[in-house]
Amino acid sequence: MTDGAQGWTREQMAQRLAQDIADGSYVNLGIGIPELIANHVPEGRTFIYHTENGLLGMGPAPDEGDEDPELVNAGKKYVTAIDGAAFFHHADSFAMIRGGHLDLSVLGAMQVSQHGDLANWSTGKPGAIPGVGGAMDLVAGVKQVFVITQHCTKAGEPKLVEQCAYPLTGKAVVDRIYTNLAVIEVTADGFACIERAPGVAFDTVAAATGAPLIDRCGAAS
Amino acid sequence: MTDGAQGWTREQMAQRLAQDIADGSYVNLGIGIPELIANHVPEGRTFIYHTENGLLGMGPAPDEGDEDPELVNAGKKYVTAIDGAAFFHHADSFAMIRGGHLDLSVLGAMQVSQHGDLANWSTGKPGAIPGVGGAMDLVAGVKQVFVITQHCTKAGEPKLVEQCAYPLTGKAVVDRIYTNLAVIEVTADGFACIERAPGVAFDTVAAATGAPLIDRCGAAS
Amino acid sequence: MISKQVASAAEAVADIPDGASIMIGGFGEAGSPIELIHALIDQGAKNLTVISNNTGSGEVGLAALLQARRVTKVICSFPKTANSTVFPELYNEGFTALELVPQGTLAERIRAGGAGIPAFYTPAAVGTPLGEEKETRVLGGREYLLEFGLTADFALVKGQQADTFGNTLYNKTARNFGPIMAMAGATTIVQAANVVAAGEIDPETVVTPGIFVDRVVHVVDPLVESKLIAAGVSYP
Amino acid sequence: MISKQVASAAEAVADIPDGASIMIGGFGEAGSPIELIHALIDQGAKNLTVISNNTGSGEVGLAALLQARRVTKVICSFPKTANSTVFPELYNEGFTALELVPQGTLAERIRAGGAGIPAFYTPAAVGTPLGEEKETRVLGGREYLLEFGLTADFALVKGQQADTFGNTLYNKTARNFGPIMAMAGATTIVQAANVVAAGEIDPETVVTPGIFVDRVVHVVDPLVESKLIAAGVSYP
Repeated sequence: MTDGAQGWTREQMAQRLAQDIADGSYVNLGIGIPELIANHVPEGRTFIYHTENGLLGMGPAPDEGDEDPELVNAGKKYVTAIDGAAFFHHADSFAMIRGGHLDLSVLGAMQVSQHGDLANWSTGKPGAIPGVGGAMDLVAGVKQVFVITQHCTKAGEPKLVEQCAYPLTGKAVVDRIYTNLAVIEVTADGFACIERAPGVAFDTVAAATGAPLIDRCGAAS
Repeated sequence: MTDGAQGWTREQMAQRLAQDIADGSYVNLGIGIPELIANHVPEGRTFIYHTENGLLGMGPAPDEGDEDPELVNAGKKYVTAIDGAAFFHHADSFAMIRGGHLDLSVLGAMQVSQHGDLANWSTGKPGAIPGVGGAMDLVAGVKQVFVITQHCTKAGEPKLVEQCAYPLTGKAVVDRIYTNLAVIEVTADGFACIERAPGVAFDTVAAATGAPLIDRCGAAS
Repeated sequence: MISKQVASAAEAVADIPDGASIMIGGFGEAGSPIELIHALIDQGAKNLTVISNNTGSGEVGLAALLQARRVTKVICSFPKTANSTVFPELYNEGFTALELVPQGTLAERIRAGGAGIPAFYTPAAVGTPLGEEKETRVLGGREYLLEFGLTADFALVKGQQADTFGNTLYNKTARNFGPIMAMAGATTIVQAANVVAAGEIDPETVVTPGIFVDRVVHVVDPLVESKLIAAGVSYP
Repeated sequence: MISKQVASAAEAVADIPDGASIMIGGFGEAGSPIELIHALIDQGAKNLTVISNNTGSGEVGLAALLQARRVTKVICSFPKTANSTVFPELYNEGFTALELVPQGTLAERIRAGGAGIPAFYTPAAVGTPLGEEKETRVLGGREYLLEFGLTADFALVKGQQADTFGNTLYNKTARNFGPIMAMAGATTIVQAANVVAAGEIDPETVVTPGIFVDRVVHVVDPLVESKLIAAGVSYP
């Protein structure tokens, strides 16, 4: 079991993920750690951010006093619109998502299975109010789906598992996982570690992973 | 058999039909006689014309010299846009049609059956190039469908028939037929004549109709 | 002369009957037609089915309509907004039922309803609890769910500007569900901060063509939900 | 810095291969991207499937592409335009096949293709020859046809103004199929009379968001089909 302090920080995880996004990509960032990616766009690249509530070309948070309650992101936080932005309605927005026009969706996760199944919307506990938002549409429609998450829960349980125990967001939808410990690819053979955070041993990653882990760190470098 | 000169002229047919359109109606006018209706809007009423190639609020033909090849109607004729018009794309345009948002579609006909079946797009002759345009969508989607047509073909054959011989545009879609001889309603019992052109006897209309005709002219007046 | 303008929000919602289905625009507070919702609370219709992305915040607007016990069913994608305590209580009590729909499926169902498409296939929610008990079909080697078009008796929409024909413009991300709900409501009511004569809006820029709008209400200075909540307001 | 602008129509269409499916915007001459079509003729790709509402007029633009014997299949709603002699000959000869689709079904199939909807139900063409051999289903007591989403390898679209991100505006009824074909083309190429920097177009008025556009070509003074025909021009 690992503690949260080991390996990459949240900002470093976001920075690491951002390196794998091509220049000019259209990207939808989920709520939470995914939002940090906007702070780490590599030099010389431009990403265009889509927010499913009807804006392509989302910019950073506004200066204090410039907030517009009618200019928000999917998390209902105040945002801005960059030069070259466009507003559109919800059906058009999800046409972009479902139609495969977005290059990348970055989401948080409660669990990811070795087959790429994602659970990130419900604990399935009776009495809890479920809320799904646009996650099921994103994972079903966007060309690539990256997950960014702590490798383990606060209680130290692995989030990368053989089978998700929580209700699924989508089956076989995750392409890559960026954690505090490693970058892990979902392959036909299961989880493959393609890069480790500095000072983190493969065995540490494997021990924190609730499913078999293939070592491909050499191949990736 | 009747000749074309008997009963109402084309302009009078259009004028008669226009009386049955409520103020504020959204109307799609087909190519040919239907286009004449725009010249006969009753005093005090306003109709808003939809053309399926992406304009709501179609106005009359432009003055000579003001034609814009990018402002045309479904017949590809030059038109204008009235104050309060809107342009939109083809999927939105047919959302209006299919979604039942238009009040009335007025179409020409080759044949109409006593069940309200319409044939107006193809003679079904081998070798002829078929072209359907938006007619099938209009008859399937618009709240009311009126046909305006000569009662008989140039050869004197009835256009109102028991069963259409030509390929159908839609089944059981026509509500009323306005001809040079009469106004005819399609009822559950078949064709019912609800009004005759001045000087035209019921027997004349019945003789020119290729299916049983009920006389309801008294009831309508 | 066609004019769809009515004198007040109260007049606009006067004929909404008990048991009506109502689409209510907005994504959180952005685009929520608060004045129309408050008029509906005043009007008293109950046993309503509300189709809206969320369930409101605080005790104003949509949350206040729920709190007044007027809504027996909600169709939405995300009922768990911040400051949303009203819906969870009504849901756990069993007063208000929930049909949870993925956001893109909800949007497409509304658009389909407005466009006369009775049903369509979508990949979203396949293999998940929200896809259970739904008809599936494999097309081109991929599995899809059959989803049905959604219409409503009324749609309440917040625009920025509308003309007397009902042509409507929106403000930024307040556009969200407005244009498609306008299509899918049998009677669509738009509140707009600015109402102008037909001809004042460039026909190239119209977002919702007037054919989709039945009534326009001028609401000059619309309330801001988050400000009301910050001020501790509850409605009525 | 993102820029989708390419130097010429020739460059924009250079990689269209033999056998490609191509959506071509326009309703008659309104919105027909003549310069892109002429560049495609010059380029030489053959055995093409063209999805377009009509089949062109005279011997320029779309009709010229057909006349050059590059198109072996046309999917359209109305191949019988005035002055259209090219298609009938190729059709009767058996060189160019025709899939005739009702105009609203064509539009919806294209929009569905672009929106990731593999299939949907529509009432249009039920009980007609164009509905024969199609799967039907009764929903809510009414019969519908199952229709499939339509995509294409390329879409050629005529805009009025585009920015370097690909955001596009159209001119009047030249908009027609442009926005939905832009969605449904794997590679979408827009020719625009006016190309501006990102930020020059008001984000509220964008008709086609740039995400749907891959290449933008500046065609300053686009040809007018009817004028070419009146002048007796044939291309090349």
